[in-house]
Amino acid sequence: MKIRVMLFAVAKQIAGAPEIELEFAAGPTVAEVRKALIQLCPDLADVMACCMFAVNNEYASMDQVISDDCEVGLIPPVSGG
Amino acid sequence: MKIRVMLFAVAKQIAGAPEIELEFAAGPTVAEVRKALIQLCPDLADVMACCMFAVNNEYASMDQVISDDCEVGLIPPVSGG
Amino acid sequence: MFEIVDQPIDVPSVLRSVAAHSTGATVLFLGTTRQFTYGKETIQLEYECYHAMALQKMQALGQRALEKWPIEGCAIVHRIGLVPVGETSVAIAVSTPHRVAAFEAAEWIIDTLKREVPFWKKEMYADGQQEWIHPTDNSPTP
Amino acid sequence: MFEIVDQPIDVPSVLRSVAAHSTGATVLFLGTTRQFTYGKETIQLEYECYHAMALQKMQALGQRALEKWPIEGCAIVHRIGLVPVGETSVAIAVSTPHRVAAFEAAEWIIDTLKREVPFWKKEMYADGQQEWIHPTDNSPTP
Repeated sequence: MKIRVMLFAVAKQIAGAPEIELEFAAGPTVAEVRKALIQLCPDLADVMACCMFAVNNEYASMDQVISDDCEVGLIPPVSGG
Repeated sequence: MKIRVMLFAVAKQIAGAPEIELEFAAGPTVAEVRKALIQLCPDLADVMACCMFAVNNEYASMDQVISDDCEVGLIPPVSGG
Repeated sequence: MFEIVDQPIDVPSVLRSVAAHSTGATVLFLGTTRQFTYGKETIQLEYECYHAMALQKMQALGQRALEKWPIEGCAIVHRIGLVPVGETSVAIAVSTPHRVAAFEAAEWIIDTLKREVPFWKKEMYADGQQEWIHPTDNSPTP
Repeated sequence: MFEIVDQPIDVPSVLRSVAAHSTGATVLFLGTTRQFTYGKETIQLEYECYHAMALQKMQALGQRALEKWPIEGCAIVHRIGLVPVGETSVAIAVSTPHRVAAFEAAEWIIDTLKREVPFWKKEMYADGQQEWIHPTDNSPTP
């Protein structure tokens, strides 16, 4: 199954793309998505040390399992306001 | 010397006038003005229990001496805002 | 901007008066005539003031706030006369580089204004009763 | 009113959206682009957001505030795109019967928005440098 991860701000800038598509044999956990992202784009490793993940618009824990209809976002530390 | 005391809100309503003129032999203290006001208008006694006096736009202590160029105001508890 | 007005307060102009390029945060407080207070219905309020003293005290409040917080802009505007339900009787605006000071200063100014500055309000109730408000304890007011 | 806009925020309409006859107090917070931060000169900020999540989190903030305080009206509007010095990036308005709750709620909403809602700002400095801001500690921000 394919999981697309949306990227923002400095993560988007580093990756050079607004999203990255990852391929998994079965529904991965957030931790597995994280690991796959770093393998595909090692330059993201530094910033990902302080990133959160969002699944379907909610902050997700590392052990949450992602299905193929989930929207996944990589959330760098926010700075709105 | 004449001292005019400006009245506001419920004090003005009770006295039926926006100011009261008082006559003193010499420059009175605020306490003496207070006493003279109550003698002239006994209906003010109740509300004056919680009134302040202002002399030249500043809250005044009871022993402050008033000269004839002073502006004197009787200040009921304020309720602006 | 320190003003006593007898017409509706022009809130956008109050905000413009505290705008500055050094400002990162602006806090505006509006006091408005509330329809119900402890179950009694108000039609309108009537405010009066000791004009010269009130204006001097408003300016002094601005000055005291400046000594407590790094304020870029400060405005206090109070309306007198009749203020119907839903309309604004007082507007306080404070702008600062960072937001904590703007919240603290705006709240301190309205708290202190309500304790010290000679304005008075008369409640004009729906049942025809009228009453000058002279708080004698620290009862909460809006 | 919970909105993400790419044009200047219409502050009077934000205030109108929280007006109510039951309201005695309204607190408005405006976050604006500050020219100098720790000595560096900013020309403008560029904001981006995770739109669907940000809007949902803004609405959730309004709901959480309603559970904490007796709020009559609540509005959160955030601007994205370029925001020049002196212009407003975020407007938060809260109206309540009494003022203490309005100050507390408005400050809680901006504090929580800055910690939790997915907006990001890029500083565009006068010296040509550009930098995404990703606070990793509790450093003060406006």
